[in-house]
Amino acid sequence: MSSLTLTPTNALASALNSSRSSVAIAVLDGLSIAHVAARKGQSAALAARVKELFGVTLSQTPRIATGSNVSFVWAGPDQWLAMARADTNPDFERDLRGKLEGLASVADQTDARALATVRGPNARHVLAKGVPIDLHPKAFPAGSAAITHASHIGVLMWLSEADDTFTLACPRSYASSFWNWLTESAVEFSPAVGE
Amino acid sequence: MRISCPYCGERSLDEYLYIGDATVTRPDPAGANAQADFYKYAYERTNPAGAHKELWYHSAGCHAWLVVERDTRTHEISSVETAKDVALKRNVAKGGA
Amino acid sequence: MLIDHYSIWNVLRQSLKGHTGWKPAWREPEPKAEYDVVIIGGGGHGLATAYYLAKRYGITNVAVVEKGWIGSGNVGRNTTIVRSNYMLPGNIPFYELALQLWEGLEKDLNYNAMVSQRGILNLYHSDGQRDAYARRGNAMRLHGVDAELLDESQVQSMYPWFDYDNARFPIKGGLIQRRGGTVRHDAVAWGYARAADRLGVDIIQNAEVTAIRIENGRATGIETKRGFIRAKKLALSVAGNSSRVAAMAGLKLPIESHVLQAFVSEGIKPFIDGVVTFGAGHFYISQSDKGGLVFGGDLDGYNSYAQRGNLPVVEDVLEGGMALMPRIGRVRLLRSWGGIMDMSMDGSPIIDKTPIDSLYLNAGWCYGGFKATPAAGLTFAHLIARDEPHDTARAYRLDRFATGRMIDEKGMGNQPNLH
Amino acid sequence: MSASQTNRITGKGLIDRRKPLRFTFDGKSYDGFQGDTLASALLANGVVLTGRSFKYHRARGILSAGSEEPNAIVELRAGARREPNTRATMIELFPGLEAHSQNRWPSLKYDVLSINSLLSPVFVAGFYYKTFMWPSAMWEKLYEPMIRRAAGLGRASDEADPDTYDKSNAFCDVLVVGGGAAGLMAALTAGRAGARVIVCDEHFDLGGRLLSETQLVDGKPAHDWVRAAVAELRAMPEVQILTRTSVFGAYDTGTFAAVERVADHLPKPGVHQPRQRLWRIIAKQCVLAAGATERPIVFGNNDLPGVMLASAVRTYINRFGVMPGKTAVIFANNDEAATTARDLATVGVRVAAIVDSRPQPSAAVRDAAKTTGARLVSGVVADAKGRIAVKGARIVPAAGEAFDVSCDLIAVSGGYNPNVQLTTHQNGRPQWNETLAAFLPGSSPKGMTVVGSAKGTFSLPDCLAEGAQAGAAAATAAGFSAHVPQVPKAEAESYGVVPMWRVKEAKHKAFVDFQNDVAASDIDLAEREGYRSVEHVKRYTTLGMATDQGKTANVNGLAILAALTGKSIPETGITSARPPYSPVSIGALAGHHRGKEFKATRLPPSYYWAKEQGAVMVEAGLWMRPQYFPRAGETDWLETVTREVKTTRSAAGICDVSTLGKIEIQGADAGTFLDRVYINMFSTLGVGKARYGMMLREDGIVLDDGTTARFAQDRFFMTTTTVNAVKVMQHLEFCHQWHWPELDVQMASATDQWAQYSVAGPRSRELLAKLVDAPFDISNEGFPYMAVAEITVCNGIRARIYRLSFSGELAYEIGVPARYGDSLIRALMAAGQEFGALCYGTEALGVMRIEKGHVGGPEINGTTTAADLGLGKMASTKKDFIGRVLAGREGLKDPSRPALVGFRPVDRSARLRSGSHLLPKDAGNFASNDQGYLTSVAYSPMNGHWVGLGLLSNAASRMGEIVRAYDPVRNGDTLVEVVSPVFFDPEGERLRV
Ligand SMILES: Cc1cc2nc3c(=O)[nH]c(=O)nc-3n(C[C@H](O)[C@H](O)[C@H](O)COP(=O)(O)OP(=O)(O)OC[C@H]3O[C@@H](n4cnc5c(N)ncnc54)[C@H](O)[C@@H]3O)c2cc1C
Ligand SMILES: NC(=O)c1ccc[n+]([C@@H]2O[C@H](COP(=O)([O-])OP(=O)(O)OC[C@H]3O[C@@H](n4cnc5c(N)ncnc54)[C@H](O)[C@@H]3O)[C@@H](O)[C@H]2O)c1
Ligand SMILES: Cc1cc2nc3c(=O)[nH]c(=O)nc-3n(C[C@H](O)[C@H](O)[C@H](O)COP(=O)(O)O)c2cc1C
Ligand SMILES: [Zn+2]
Repeated sequence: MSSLTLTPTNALASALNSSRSSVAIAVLDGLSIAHVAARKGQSAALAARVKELFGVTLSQTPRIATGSNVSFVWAGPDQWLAMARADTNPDFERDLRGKLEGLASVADQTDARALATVRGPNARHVLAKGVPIDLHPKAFPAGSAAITHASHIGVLMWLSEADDTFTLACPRSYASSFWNWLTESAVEFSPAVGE
Repeated sequence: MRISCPYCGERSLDEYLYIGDATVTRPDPAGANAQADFYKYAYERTNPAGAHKELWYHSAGCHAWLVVERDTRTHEISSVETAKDVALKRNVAKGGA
Repeated sequence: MLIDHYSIWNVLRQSLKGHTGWKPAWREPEPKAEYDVVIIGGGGHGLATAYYLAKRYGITNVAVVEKGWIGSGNVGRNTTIVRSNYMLPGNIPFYELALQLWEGLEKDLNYNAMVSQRGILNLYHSDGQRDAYARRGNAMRLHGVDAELLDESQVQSMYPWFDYDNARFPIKGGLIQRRGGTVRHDAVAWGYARAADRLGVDIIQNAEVTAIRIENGRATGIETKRGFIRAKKLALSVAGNSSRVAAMAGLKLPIESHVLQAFVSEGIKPFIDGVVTFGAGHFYISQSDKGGLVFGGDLDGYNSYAQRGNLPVVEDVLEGGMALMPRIGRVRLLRSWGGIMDMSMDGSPIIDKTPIDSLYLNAGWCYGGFKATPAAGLTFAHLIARDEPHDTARAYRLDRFATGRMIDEKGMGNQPNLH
Repeated sequence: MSASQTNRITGKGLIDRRKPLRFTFDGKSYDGFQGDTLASALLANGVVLTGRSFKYHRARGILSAGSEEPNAIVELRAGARREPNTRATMIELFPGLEAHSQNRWPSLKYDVLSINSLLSPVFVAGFYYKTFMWPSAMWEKLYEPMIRRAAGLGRASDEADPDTYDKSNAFCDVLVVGGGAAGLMAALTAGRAGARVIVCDEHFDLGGRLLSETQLVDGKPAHDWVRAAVAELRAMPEVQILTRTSVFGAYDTGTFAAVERVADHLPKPGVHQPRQRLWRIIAKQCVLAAGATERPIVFGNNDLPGVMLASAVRTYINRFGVMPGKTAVIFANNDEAATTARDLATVGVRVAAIVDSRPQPSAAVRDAAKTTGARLVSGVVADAKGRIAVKGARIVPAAGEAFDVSCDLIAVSGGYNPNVQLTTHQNGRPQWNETLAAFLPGSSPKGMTVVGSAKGTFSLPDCLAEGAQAGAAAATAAGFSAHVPQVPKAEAESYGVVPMWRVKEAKHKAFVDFQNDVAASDIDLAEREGYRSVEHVKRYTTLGMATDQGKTANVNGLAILAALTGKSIPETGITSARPPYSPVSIGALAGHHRGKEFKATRLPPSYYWAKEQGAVMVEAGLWMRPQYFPRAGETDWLETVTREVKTTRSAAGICDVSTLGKIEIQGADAGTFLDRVYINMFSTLGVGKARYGMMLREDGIVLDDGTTARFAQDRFFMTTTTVNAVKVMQHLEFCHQWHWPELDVQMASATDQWAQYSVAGPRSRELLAKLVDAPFDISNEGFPYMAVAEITVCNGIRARIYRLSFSGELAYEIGVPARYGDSLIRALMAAGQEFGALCYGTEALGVMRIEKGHVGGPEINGTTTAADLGLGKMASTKKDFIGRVLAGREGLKDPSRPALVGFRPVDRSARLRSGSHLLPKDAGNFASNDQGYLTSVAYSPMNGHWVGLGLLSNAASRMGEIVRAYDPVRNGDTLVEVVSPVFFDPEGERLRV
């Protein structure tokens, strides 16, 4: 048995340490994330299974749906990112793969993305500086999701159903540039930072 | 220019990549004139001034390939379908014939 | 008697008479019923072809048929860069021939097209890019063409104000061809037109070709907005519209038409001496003799005949500009425009006979055909006059895609918008 | 009031007299007020001469009061913020403003190059094309430098722009361009319906012409109505007002570009404030209410300071409270003469004469002449008199003798040109209207409605009504129910224009394009010389090509041309307007993306650790990767890299390879799918194994290579090269969705999910053994070459281990979830300490792959086939795959195609360089002897000399031959021997131990 232990680091937190300014945004950590893609011809069966297991109706459009302990955010045609708390779901991907056997392909994405949340009255102004989609509440109501880019960096984003919080997930390796953009965009509004 | 992705909604040009003509399809590699057919498939283009069916990739979005019909003189888009649907229909047509 | 010859003395003489004595640069003839050669397309290439047919091959019963005004196509909308810094054997001698013809152009045409050999510098930002430029420079040198590989300090001494300290992709050096430079684009069209006209060539404007007549597998003439014109030989030189015109003869070409935008800033006092291309983004620039920064970048990326572009590329190009030259932030963009180009499937041109008798094709110039103008004209004229390719243009065959002998400088394969 | 502001009118204007501002022009200090433009403040101070023209260096003053200004352009600010060619008419005054005139030496008043004006008979249009041809070498040496010294107007800053620029995306139902009467009414109407409205105006106040005129709206001064309208708009939550914002481009599908001058009216931007902001506006509907621009009349000396557009005269009086002269002559072909005369007279300017070029001056004009006491002349102003400012006008009446009138102001109106530019950005062609003598919008972009004077509707009540209608229609089209409201009352003005393009009685040069010094005689000359298309005239004379894009010149120019050719104006046509509508700073278009933020940066998991180690970083695409890890005492990179290679080959080396593209490929048909995209077989690959694969483009050229592992029957894990990761993903999705949608395949990018390290070298197994958790058997038997496994390391952290080798050593790749990447590199280094392990960078990686003859980016360069790279045998003959058929073309099978071989220098101490060309040993330096080139070279520590890979013609038969590696651009010429591309451990024994 190895005497060496590994400890995780958060990509945004690392970026935060080296970034130039702070903003009214927070790093979101502690989620287990898996990519779920329906197998050929299994969309309906998958939806039924997910409904049965998690009480969630998989959205066929860009939205997030939250069930008992698991959220499914649309991630492309017949694809979702399933998210759950990491502390209670350490083996999330494998569990899911087992549970969705034959119905979906599952791939771990827990580490593939860095997540940040943005909220407050100026959230939309901040995001508009890089996100080229309409975030007006009429066009992007609570629960909406989108795959797009922010200042040339790919993001999957959604607006929580519960409160007015945007979550943006960018590829992990882009975290530092993403953070620079976000802070620079927010700085005009004298924001505050949280974890 | 903005293209309506059937999945994601209307998005600006810079979310998409273009590959070209969607009226040519991969020939039968076992066909008698495979090399000539593949030459035509890979190289010869109608390149019309007017309606053009073409393949776009929603690279910054959902990664769907789309078949877009667009007027090359005005850039006006008349239809968007997913490449997958078009391909499935095409395959059915091929199989059915 | 109207004066024809251009010189400072005649200008001075005319200045005393209110410049009333100049002969028009070209006539406005009515089309004849038949010509030995009809060239479709009054761009740089078409006009140069006519000129060389008359001048070098003695064929003067020639018409150039242009749909709008001469020079309205890409010759009038390009970024004016001339160079012969190519890499592949099929290309270098050809573009070098062009450069040599540029060097003697003014005297040849008696028209000052302001050929300015102020040097073209291609920047590199990595060791890999450096070696690729070395490969190119060496190939040029083997062809007797000038090329020098510069290191960072040499580049710094030429352009001390590039972003060296804070660059995302630091400049490591550059490949320079000092004989490269710029030429005043419109003057090329006008100079060739005038010189061809003097040799008897008819320049027929506002005569869009709408059909090609083919009789027994042979092209015999064209339908135009100004009537039918019979031709013993018919030559296509319509740049971005090659597919459309070739389709009139039933041909499909290995070409797509794409839009490329170009930009000019407000006129400012000159500070950029040569032509510079950025190696870490799509941006290249020179400064015109009027003071405008003339620059460009990548294709818009989709088939288009609209002759105008869209916003994303505008931003992309100017991001490149600011990354390389942070001092131009407060200089203003004055105008942007687009040109429709034949993007060929390997990024190289086609100068060849077609499968149809007496129909000749000059096409596929992508965004590099301005610099080629004199050589394209000369070699195309040779092909038309002699029915066999000129030595330097032998590789530009129409069937090279079928045979697998592409001339692919960029290695992008059959995806035209990547060349 | 400041004593210097001699032309300030007491009690007039919308300036804030409580806020005096001090500024300098050409070093001299002046006073103005908040709400002034530089132009109005200069006029208030009696400054009339503001610049010199481009070519002839003629004296130039203020012509207009807007963005069309061709004359009064100055250098603004200094140092890093110096900004050339800025229109004085658009610069808002701020405290400490510093402006300089341009294009003059030594001073504005005494400009040496004004001698050019005397030479103007020589410097006509086309001058350069006819001269300077001899001797041709002199062009670059003498003539061109001379020309370039005189070129341009202002000077760009010498320093990097210190300000920041922002971009923002906006979406709306209705975009209203222009906040004049028509635009405000449209915005109010659409806003009241609940639509999301954005109103942009390039001026700092909304109101348009209403700020400049004395009209009444609903019985009150027009700007009261403006104030109320703006207040109402501001109170609407869905309405956004953007002043100081020019909409400069109309692009496809309702995309508009606008630039907001956020801080240009301040001495410098505030902390965290961008200087300007680029707006990308996506609008469902657009109401273009951009107004109209008055045009001058082409008469002699019409460029003299003191000649001013009549509408500008009224603006300076009414909006800025400035008297633009003491004695005025008005020259017009329409009823604007009347309004202008009244406004002048009201503030005490003597109107010496109204010269009306129409056959019959209208009642309005006759009336105005009477009330102002002006002499009414039916005729023309033939010439302005004066040298650097207007001193008088030479008037030629329709009947009778010419006579002179002294004056210091000539107010001209040649009629209005609707601002149709944005309707033409998508190739719309404006249409000539004979009655209005103007081009009106032809076809506009989809969703755009043009209203007000932009459409040729020149009377206020109609502008208001049209605005209201268009606002309602636009809101309705965007899905709202809107009502056309009662519009406020206003009196209709008369117009009655009758064209007067060119005063034939002019004795002096008569200018059409002021900034580019294009005179009517230049158009004559162009026409005579055969440049008869309007586009030829433009390019030959440069008419309309200056910074104002001929806003005041183009229509006059084409009308003059039409008269010369005998064609009608619509037959002659107009040149196209292109974006931008008015010039836009380059900084704004670049925004955030400059300097280090030019492109995003991707950091591999070991990045922060490597920085701590003092690694030298290198850009690899968007990635920043450690290039090598220098140690104290090492003198150059080669020494470091050599140590890294030697240590790896003798002990162990660790390299972060997380940047490789990684794709999870799953589904029942995943194997079949891979068979079709790779040239070799993958469906037969055993679970728990990996295989090297190569894929082609459809044209038969190699696209990429990499290893793919199989973790389950229906689950593969593909790796791609770092540079091609995105391209391969796109290709696979294309193949799946377009070619074979019937296959059951799902893909997910996992590039960022895994931190992956290569652990190579004879001690790598021992090293890894310290990390892997039991019961994993890492022995050679338990985990042989090309085996893969899902395991845990360091007490339960999930990991994937692959027995792969790029270096040719016994080697592994170990992947852990990326959040453990930083920790894992530290653990690996700690574990490796006892074996002398080190971390190596991309350089050593390259050296080892070259020693092993593995192909990389320089060989897979988009022009090579599998056979060229010596890998043709990998291609399966049992199946089809992408690229197979076209790879069979004769040209791609030609045996003379250069193919991969190795090279070593004959003189073992010689250095090799990539990019050297290969020539036969005794052949001359001619292209005909060119037989290939070196693709990759390295100093091989294992061989003790440089080695190279290269592509050489007829390579197969040339082993042992000596050829030249010729590198003239680096003065290199080295004899090399053709050898096998594998320089180290050719049997591959080391990697299987
Ligand atoms: C923005 C831009 C920048 C460029 N920059 C450079 C550069 O820096 N260096 C360089 O070397 N190259 C450059 N190029 C490419 C170069 O301009 C072209 O390759 C070259 O001008 C093409 O040849 P041409 O002059 O004959 O074409 P054109 O001038 O386009 O001539 C073709 C003519 O054919 C006419 N025509 C078309 N259809 C018909 C018809 N049916 N009937 C009659 N006439 C017809 C057209 O009206 C046109 O006048 C650039 C191109 C663009 C668009
Ligand atoms: N007497 C006459 O014959 C006559 C002639 C012309 C105009 N007028 C008067 O002019 C007014 C016309 O009203 P209107 O609303 O049509 O025009 P306007 O000139 O009042 O307003 C147009 C506004 O658009 C702005 N603008 C123009 N282009 C822009 C762009 N690209 N981006 C941002 N802003 C831009 C201008 O700054 C201006 O404020 C009326 O008051 C009318 O009475 C009268
Ligand atoms: C090298 C070059 C320099 C140019 N300089 C200017 C310029 O200084 N001012 C200007 O208005 N346009 C300039 N143009 C652009 C032309 O006005 C015009 O936009 C271009 O020729 C395309 O034609 P179009 O816009 O009529 O389609 C320039 C074009 C080129 C090719
Ligand atoms: Zn999509």
